[in-house]
Amino acid sequence: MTPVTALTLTLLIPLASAAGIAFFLRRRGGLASTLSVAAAALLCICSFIAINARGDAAIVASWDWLSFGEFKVSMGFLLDDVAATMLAMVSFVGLLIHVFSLGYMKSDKAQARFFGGLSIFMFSMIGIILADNLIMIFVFWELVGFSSYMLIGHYLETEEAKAASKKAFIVNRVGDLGFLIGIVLAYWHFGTTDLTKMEQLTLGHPELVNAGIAAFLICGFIGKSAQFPLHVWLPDAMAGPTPVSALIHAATMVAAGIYFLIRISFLLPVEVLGFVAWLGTAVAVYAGFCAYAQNDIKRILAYSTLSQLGYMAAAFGLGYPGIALFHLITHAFFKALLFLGAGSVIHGCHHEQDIFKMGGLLKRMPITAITFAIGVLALCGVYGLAGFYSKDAILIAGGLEKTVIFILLTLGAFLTAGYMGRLFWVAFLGAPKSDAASHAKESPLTMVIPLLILAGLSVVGGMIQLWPEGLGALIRFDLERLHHAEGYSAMHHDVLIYGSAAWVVGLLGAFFFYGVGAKDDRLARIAPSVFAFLKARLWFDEIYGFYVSQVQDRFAAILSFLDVFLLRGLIIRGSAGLVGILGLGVRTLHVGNLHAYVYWFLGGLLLFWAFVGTVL
Amino acid sequence: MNEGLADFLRGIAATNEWWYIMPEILLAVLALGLLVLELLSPAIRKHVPRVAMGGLGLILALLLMVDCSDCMGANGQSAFGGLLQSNEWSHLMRVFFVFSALMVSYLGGIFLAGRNLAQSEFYHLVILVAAAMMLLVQSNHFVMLFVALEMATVAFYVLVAYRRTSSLSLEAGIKYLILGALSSSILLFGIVLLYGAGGNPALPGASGDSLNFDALESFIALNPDNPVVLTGAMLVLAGICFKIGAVPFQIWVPDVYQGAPNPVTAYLAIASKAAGFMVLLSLLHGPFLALQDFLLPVLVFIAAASILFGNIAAVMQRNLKRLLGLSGIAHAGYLLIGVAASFTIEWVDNAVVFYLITYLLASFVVFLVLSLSGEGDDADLNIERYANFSREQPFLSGALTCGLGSLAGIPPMGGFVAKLLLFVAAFQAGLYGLLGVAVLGVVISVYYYFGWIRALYFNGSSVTALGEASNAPTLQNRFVLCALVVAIVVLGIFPAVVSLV
Amino acid sequence: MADLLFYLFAAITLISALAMVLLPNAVNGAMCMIVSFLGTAALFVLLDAYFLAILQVLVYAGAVMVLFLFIIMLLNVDEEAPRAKPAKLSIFAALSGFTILSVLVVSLFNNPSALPEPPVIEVAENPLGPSAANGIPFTTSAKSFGYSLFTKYMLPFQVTGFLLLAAMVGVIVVSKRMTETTVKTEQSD
Amino acid sequence: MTIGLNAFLIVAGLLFAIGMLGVTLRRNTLVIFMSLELMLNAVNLALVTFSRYNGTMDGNLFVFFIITVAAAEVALGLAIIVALFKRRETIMVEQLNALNR
Amino acid sequence: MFDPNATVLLAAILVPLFAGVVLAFGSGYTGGMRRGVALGGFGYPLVAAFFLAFRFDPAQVGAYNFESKLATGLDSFGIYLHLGLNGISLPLFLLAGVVGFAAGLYAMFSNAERPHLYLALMLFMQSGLMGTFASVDIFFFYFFHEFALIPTFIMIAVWGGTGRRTAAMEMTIYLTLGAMLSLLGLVSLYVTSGAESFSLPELRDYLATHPLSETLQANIFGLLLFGFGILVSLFPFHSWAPKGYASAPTGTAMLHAGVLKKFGLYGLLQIGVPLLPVGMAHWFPWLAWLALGNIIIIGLVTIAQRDLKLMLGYSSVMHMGYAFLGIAAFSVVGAGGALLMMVAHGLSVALLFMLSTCIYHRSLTFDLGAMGGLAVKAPVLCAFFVAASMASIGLPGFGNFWGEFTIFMALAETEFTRWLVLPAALGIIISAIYGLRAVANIFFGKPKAEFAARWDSDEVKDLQGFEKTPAMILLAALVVIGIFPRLVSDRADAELGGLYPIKESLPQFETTAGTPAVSGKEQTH
Repeated sequence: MTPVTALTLTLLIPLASAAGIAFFLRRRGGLASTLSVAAAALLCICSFIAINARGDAAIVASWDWLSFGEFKVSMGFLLDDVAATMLAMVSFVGLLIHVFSLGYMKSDKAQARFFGGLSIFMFSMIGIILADNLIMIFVFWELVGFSSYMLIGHYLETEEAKAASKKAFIVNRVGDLGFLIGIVLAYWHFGTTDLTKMEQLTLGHPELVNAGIAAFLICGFIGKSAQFPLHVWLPDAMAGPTPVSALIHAATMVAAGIYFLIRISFLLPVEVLGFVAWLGTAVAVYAGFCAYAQNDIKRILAYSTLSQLGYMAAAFGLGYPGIALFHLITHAFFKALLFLGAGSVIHGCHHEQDIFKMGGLLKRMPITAITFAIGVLALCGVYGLAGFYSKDAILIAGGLEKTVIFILLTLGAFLTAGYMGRLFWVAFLGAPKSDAASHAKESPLTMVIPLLILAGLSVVGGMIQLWPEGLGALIRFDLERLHHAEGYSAMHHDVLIYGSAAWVVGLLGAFFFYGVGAKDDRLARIAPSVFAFLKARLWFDEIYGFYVSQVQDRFAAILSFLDVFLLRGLIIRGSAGLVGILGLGVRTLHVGNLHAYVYWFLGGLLLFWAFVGTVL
Repeated sequence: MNEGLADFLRGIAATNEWWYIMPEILLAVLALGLLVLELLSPAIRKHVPRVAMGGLGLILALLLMVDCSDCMGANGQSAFGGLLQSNEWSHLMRVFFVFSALMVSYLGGIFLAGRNLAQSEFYHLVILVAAAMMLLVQSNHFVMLFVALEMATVAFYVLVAYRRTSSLSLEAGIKYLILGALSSSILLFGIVLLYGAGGNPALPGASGDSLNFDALESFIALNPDNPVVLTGAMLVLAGICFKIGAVPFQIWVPDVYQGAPNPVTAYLAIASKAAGFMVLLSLLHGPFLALQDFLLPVLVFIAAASILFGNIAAVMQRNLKRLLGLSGIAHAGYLLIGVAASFTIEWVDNAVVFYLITYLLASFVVFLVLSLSGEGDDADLNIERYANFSREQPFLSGALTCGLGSLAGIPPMGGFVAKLLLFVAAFQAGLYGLLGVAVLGVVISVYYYFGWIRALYFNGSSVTALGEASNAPTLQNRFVLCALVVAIVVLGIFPAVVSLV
Repeated sequence: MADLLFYLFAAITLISALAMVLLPNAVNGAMCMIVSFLGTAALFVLLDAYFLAILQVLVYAGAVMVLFLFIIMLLNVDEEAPRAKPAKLSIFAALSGFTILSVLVVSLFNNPSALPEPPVIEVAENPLGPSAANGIPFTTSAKSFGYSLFTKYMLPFQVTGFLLLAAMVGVIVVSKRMTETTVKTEQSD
Repeated sequence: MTIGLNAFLIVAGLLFAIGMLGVTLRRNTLVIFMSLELMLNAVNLALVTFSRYNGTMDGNLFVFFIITVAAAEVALGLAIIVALFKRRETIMVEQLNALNR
Repeated sequence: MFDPNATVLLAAILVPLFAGVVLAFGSGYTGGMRRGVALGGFGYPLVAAFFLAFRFDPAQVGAYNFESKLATGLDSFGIYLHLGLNGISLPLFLLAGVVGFAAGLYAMFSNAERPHLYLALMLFMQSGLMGTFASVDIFFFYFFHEFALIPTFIMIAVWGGTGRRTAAMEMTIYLTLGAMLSLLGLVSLYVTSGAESFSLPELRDYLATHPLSETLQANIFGLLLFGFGILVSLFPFHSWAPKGYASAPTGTAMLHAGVLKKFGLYGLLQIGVPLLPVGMAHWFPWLAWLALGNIIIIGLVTIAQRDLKLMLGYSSVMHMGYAFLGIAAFSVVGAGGALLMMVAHGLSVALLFMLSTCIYHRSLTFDLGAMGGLAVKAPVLCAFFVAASMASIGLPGFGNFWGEFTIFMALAETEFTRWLVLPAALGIIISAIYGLRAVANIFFGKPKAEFAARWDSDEVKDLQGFEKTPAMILLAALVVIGIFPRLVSDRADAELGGLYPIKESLPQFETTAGTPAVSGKEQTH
């Protein structure tokens, strides 16, 4: 099998699986799930074959897709180091989540649809990863959006899913608008959207890098990675089934934004990078605060995802794409773990999602609880766990480049530890606070095994030395770069202290503030105004809601009214009515009286005579 | 055989001019024969309609077999001391008029059946009108023109008032008579002025026979600015405008169309209008050729006004015969576009004739359906009475739809090609404003034509349907309708059949 | 002398015509009409058209107007009903139309450049003059009528015959007695 | 005779105008009909005038035809008027308006 | 001279016509006979279209494949029944075949009254559609369009839904106006060109050597633009479309919105712009602004619709804006994009109209506020509808995406049109908003009260076979174009390349892509 064939298979296997499910297995959920998981496994194998076969050189292959005059689109693969790293992560984590879903979705009536959606998603995601040009990225980018829409809306009879899926798609579209324009402009600017060619061009002509195009392009990233101000869809997307949240909204899809940034990093000028850094930092802190006002276990994790995406963006903006990628990978491991853990908890608690109604799960679901704890620690950046390595690197980079960013990111780390502590202490310790929680049972094996594997990865995933050869070259390169940066060792020292302090203080603070297995939120009790402020999340949703219902819909209604009333009513009907009135008027001329008719003759004669006069 | 017969006739024609108008004479003989038959026993009288139609059919067949326009020699040759002159359309128009007479007789058979009205006189008059119009379009002399015109008009007065038991018909008759006589006097005064000016020895180019078109043509070419000539031409034009129902002499049209018996309305709408247009064309190409500066704006004005008036008035009209009359005004307007363009565009005359032919076929379809649908007085046929007509009478509705489609100018009906040709001509002649008006008119006309079609098919009205009252058309009627519709479609798809375009 | 006669007959013709139009009583109007026709006939005579003058008197003043009088009296419609006087507006319109028309007519014919006064041509003696093929020279003889009608105007002459026939048929058709049943069913309108 | 062509024509034209006035003014159909005859008469006068001054006989012959036609028209018109009067009991134009709109 | 393929082409027009005539007199037929005849009438064009597409020789750039030229008697005007296909008309010919077949299939099993007449009229339309896109002669191009238009009016008036009376009338008058204007435009083109021919290639060749003056071009193009514009519902001449489609019977709406409406765009693409480049340049601002009106104003109006069919009608108006912009871009890329858009939109809008009727049969209402939750009962219907909505939104994988994307590309190609990209692209958000709202309201959430009351009735069931098959055909076509746009583009590209070289000659449209990039591009080659 040539590498290109392997890649093609990697891409097409999930599509085939989705098609098979859609056409033949709609009513056979069991078979569908098996097929989908098998496809995930197969594609995982294929992807590793391709990665192995890659060696050091990038795999490049391209086919013409469409051409009109000057405009040519090709579709092709570019499997370089970054793509390979990403591909390995996505296919592996994806497989785990597929397996987990087997258990989680077992009793779901629309199992087939769900697994079909997962397969479509894998197809689209792998498409993004492998794409060799911007247009192809955009194609799969949109498809990812669509599959996410489908999966968020899985529980389609609930109003929540209905609204959330719609919101996710539309908000993503807003970002894609900019992305699209960026691509279009880039095409005519560079004459191609091929990543390799563009990179060569910019290397040869650095002046070609254009801030405007870059600004448009990163709109796509903002939408997909849920950055300001398009972050609103991500927390709502938790309406989907939990494995979906894990797969899409933690490990892969949102990370696609970061991945995209890394892929086009050569197109971004310094100003844009700075903007991205600040944007990321802001989101990191903002999301940290927001998480404190959430009681839904998945929503807390969602805000934590937002916050971590902020870290990645900050790292990228600071000039270390490798470190961003590093954090992306480790984050994928532990966030998938956390979400799956949450899924396991929800599964165990019969779809109870409020952490203040759980409690005592450590005893009832020990494996879940322990793996969850590992995830929490990894997220907080506890020394030795996956999160530590990447987060530390980010903080160091921040410290080296911009002190304010460093301070804010450290604050973010502290907040992370705080809300994760809150989540863990309240949900897993103490006594059960609801029937559901008290009857919780450990999840079946299909769900537990992925948890264990991910927990393992969360522990060791950060040790880049253990990674297979051929993966993570960019990460190593950037880490090296960081290590050799000026003032690295001092900063490293500082970060160790501050970073550790952040998680220690955060976790302990939460422990003491909220207490073990608390029944309600202490913050809401003692400082309701602060809690309300946090819960309001800077009123983004309200502003958008206001815009939609008061501005956009009203404006649309006015236009619609004008269309019906003015255009159709007055102008069209009006002119028709005018003809009608004229017709009535003309009709009255036919009075039936001979005299009146003779006057016409007289008038006609005189009129004709007037024409004679004009000639003379 | 054809050539041989033609040669034979040509040989005779060289010695006797009456051969030139053999079809007209045959018609006259047929008309007289009908009166004679009327005198014979009632048993024979019953066959009068059949004899009339058979005779007309024979003459039509003869005309189709033998191209008599050739018998008079080459085109443009005159006969009877210049009273008649054949032109490229005279043969076609003969066929046209005989065919209309045939169709009107057919409609008349339906109309007269069951009515206590004189029978053979109807056919007699119809045939005489046809003969008179055939002479009219060939006339090359104002005396001939006047006499033929009056012949047709007088017969039309009778025909319009033919339903003497109905005061509506009589009222239409008196209106047509008075307005017709008025227009005749106007026309005559114009002729007189032309005659006087053309024969005035003190003017250049004066001729001894200034009633003759050719003489007038050469005279007017030398005196195009003479006010008497212009006034005369203006008055003649006014007289013809009455015949073709063009603004501002159109006002009689709806009343007379409504009151006249159905077949007569059809005859008026089709043959009378066609004759008027042919006369107008031969005048414009003959005597009035030099008056372009004066006539063009007048014609453009008349055309535009007719299109707008006819269409706008028809929009709110519910009575179908009035509606057809008003739409006929609009059709006159479209035809006048061609007439106005004929100053500069040579082939447009053919387009006008083609338009007349499609108009003939479509109108007969419509009138035949009108005649076949329902009982009682055809003067109060309203659109509302056609609600749901298609349920009971799908065949009639289908035919009517085709006919109306052709009148509206919609492919693949002949009416579309006809309008298209006129538009092309107008474009070539640079009559852009007129074109705009025409387009507007077509758009408005779609409203009422489709309003009617909609009424046929619309199923939600509680009005008692006319369809139930009508009997299913006989096989014969079906055949005639089918033939007409096929002819319309063929003209739309393959216009070459009439060898005009 | 001839001038005087012209003025006299022209005045008679016009005044009696105007009287015919304006007199409310139709019988009086018809009488005036006869006078007007006679005046026209006299003008014909002044124009050397003797045959036509006689024809005018015979056909118009004699036959046609008698027919009119007969019908007026038969229908007893000699008086226009006083209550239904024509509206002022229509009187105004008719009069102003008349005025404009008259002005136009006078101005048209008072324009010597339009129609130059030709010299009076001598009446030809022989209808078969040299220009017979083109126009028929003006003669006073009735023979000329006969000659022309049967040569140049043969066809219109025949057609006129048919026209009279058609008119006759028409009169018969319109005035034929109708049976009772038809009258009953169709009188409703 | 010093009276020229145009004098006769003015008479004819005025006669025509008077006829037109009658047609527009009078309500009695019979009188309207008479006015029409007047207009034809005006035409005849003009024709004869032209015929005389142009020196061609055609005008006179035309008058012959016009008189014939006018007579036929009168006969027909009167027949229709009589028939109409039988149905409507009136020959006033403003009452002969059953056909309208 | 005898080309069997040309006969196949001619038969594609005649067979449905003949089938229609047979059906028109078929009041006594049984359902099976009726369907058999209709199947033949709709099936043959489809088969012929595919057959010809496979036999198509793309090498004949600038010429027509399968040409046939029959005299009509209007020879002196240069009018012949001249049929043939080129790279531009072939995709639309195929579209007509596919959509016609799907619509016919659906109509065969619909429960229309007097089904034989219904099917007969649809077959007449089909015949006209095939003829429109197979005509090389612009007279017949127009002729067939009108021929297909008449059944549309009648069908709306007879079989239409609520408000059909006014809708049919308004549509009739409006479209007649458009047709008349475009006819005037075509006639004026014929007259003023002096080519003495209605044949498109002859006109083109003639005008290439004898270009018209600037004012003349501007005038004629104005006529064509507004004539065709009305037919394609160019803002603000769109009023007929939403209401007309809302009240049209399904088959008619599918055929008209899906195929017939593309006549105007095709006319501009193939006739208007290539023959009158200067006129096009003159009208460019109008076209651009009005097309933006289509996209943004009508887009917003669409958002405000609460009736499914009205919404679809407006959305179809909105998407026409893209196609207009593609034409306004005045380049091979833009024209190609417009072509792709036409084909894809035709398929997707036909599918949507069909599905909306399927939804109506289940919900008995078009009111978006009164449905909900249908996906539970009818998952397949939901899947099709979602797919169709996604296609019309422009999701990659469906043809529409390539259309829209190519059009954006075309707009950005020159400095002169680049500013249009942003406002035009706003449309992708707007369409997402209303598309997803519709999907959410119909299929997701809980059923509304009235609908819930009928929840368990037999009518609320999933898509039946006769509904599924046409939907499948249309969707499959959409996906095929979405995945292999080259099926359309390869043949059209060369053809368009021959038609649109004019661009550089016009000052406004000079290629002004970023100057450094030009040097950069050169280096890469």
